[in-house]
Amino acid sequence: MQTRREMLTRSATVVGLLAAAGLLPQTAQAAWSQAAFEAKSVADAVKALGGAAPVESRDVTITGPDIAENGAVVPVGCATALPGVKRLLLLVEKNPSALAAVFDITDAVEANVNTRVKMGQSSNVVAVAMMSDGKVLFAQKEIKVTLGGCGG
Amino acid sequence: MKTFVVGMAAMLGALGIARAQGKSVVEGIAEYRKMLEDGNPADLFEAKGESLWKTPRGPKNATLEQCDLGKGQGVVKGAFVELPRYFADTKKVQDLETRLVTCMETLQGFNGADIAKTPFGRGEQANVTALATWIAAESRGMRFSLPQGRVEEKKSYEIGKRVFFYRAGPYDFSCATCHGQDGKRIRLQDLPMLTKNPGDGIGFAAWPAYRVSNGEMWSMQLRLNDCFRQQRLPYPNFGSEATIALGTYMGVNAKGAESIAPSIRR
Amino acid sequence: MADPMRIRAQVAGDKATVRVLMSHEMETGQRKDVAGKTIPAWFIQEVTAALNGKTVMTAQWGPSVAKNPFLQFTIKGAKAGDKIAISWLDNRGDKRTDEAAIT
Amino acid sequence: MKKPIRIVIAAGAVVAIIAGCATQQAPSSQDFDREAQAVMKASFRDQGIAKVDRLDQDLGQAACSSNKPPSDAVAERIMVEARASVKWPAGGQYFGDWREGEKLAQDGRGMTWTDSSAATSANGGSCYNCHQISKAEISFGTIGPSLYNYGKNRGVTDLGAPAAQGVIEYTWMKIYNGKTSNACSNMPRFGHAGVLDQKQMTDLMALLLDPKSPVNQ
Repeated sequence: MQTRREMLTRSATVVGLLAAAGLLPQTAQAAWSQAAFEAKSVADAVKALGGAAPVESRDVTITGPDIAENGAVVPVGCATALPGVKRLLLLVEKNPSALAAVFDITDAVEANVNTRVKMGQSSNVVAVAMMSDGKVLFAQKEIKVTLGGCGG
Repeated sequence: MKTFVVGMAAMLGALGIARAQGKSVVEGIAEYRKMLEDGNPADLFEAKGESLWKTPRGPKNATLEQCDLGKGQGVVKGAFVELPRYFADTKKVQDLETRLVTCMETLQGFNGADIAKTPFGRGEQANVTALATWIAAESRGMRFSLPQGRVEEKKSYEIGKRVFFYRAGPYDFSCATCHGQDGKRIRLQDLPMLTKNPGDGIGFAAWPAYRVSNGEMWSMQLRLNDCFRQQRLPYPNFGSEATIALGTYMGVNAKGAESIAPSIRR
Repeated sequence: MADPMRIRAQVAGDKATVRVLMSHEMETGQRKDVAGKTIPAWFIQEVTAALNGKTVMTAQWGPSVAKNPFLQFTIKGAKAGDKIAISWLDNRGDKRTDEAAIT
Repeated sequence: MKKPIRIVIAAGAVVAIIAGCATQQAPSSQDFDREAQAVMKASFRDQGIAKVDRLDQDLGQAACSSNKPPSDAVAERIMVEARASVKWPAGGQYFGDWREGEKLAQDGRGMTWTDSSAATSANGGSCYNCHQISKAEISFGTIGPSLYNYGKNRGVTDLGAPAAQGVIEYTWMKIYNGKTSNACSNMPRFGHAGVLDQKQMTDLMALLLDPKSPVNQ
């Protein structure tokens, strides 16, 4: 996707270069894909990010517990050994907005990220890999939640 | 907080099954808890606490580095596993948090009574929690050994024991109702048996702890405060003698238990 | 100002595993306070990771990332002493950058 | 404190003092008892519906406030007084709706300082906190005994049968005031303390005893 704003203040040179090239968004918020984060379904979120219809693939792995004691904090991870990964996505199917996180992968990092998400209820959690050849691959796992993490 | 029990029950009820993907629920939850241990957000509070200790603050613009936590001025390592203990300057048995407030008052010029009145998680009270988190972390892996050599320390234990067994309120609960027997649980929560050493990193040896359920750092004073809330008793004042005595009782009982504080709890 | 992050970066072979904890409410905008008023959304939207000043990964987050977020990833070709910097920017425009040396 | 401190409390001493029975006991222990009372009073304040008068103990609470059980005589007195306190359901209507009973059993709310009302309608029964009840609920506590198949195990097949009457009355007493059968029962006295009203208790009765309740499947 488009070049993202460089947030390190000491990288002023880089920022200057980006601005000169007309690649720097007007505001930081402009770089945030609002439509994708407002999408209600996994497919809509991927579409909003410019991806094709996702295809289930064994080459993508989703990690997480089978059961989460508390939906407020659910450890999840997304990985693939395939070359040419552009982006990794983590989504929670039954959350009010499905998309939780988007990671733009470079050659300098492995296509393997872990974070923690909130889950309102038991749901499929989906890991998506958007590839440089345009393919969109996904893996999913059901995580049961004993206590919802989005309420009071 | 109050929706916790209801919510948890409703969700588990909705699952309607005793096993999730081949593992028992208990095994599944143990796996979940294990996953959270690497990357305990208590680390954030620990870092904040260390910085608060070393940064000049308050009306006197002083650091806390001269604070005596019981092992001499400025000695932090090992202090946590010997508290509560008697302090000659205040002529009181103090727990970690009340001792910190004393130091914030004497060294930094804060008003201790104001801090005590501040709700948990706010203002200087949040700083006390962060400081306690760091100080506890500095004794991680050490074993509890509260001094009981002084009359005041023995008295604190005896009072604490009586507070522990004190039954009152609309539900007739005491601390002992839930924590006086081995191997019991509330819903799926294991209850530490606190009238003896409950084991390494269990009960008194696990707090302060990061609470996953609300994303808050809970000190021992707040842990006890919420126990009394759930006992349906009135509100224990911050640093009250009853809460400190309970700390002495649990801490002395935990003699030899390894401290894992700050831990992560559901 | 936001509290500092905790960054741990450890080398194993020619890779470094980076673990980051950030201090942030990550308020969803869907909860109500005791008075029944909606608590406004407040969450980290963008995260950048840089190795010795060069961006190696960026991320966009929504409000369903958990409070006090945790992030783990692996950098290739990193060695002890290299500097890893993490920055975040939230929907209010607050930001924070912290740096740590890989050990 | 000049006297040597006795760490070990003489058995029954605490209870005897509180119960007002003059017996010989270690003076230091008495001092601690008195002091602990004073410490409790000085350490708490009112918050919301939870006022400091909740610290006042009745006989049953005071006598069960140590690691030693009360004497047989005191225990007997507590149980006799508890039985006398029980109010029986109006018109002998012991049974409500087990579905409502299940909801109450699941509901752990009530009577804390974060609850806005102490009215019975704001309270649950907290039953699953301590008991297994219906088989479907896997998240149950173990402080109390399992109540799964409570009615079935006691041979209750017809709520109107004379043979069931004894179990029905016992169960009502247990919910109303558990001290009727165990002086230091861990269970809240739901009826006696005004935590649950008569209707709510009949719903719990149905949950436990109705042959149609999931508890008895």
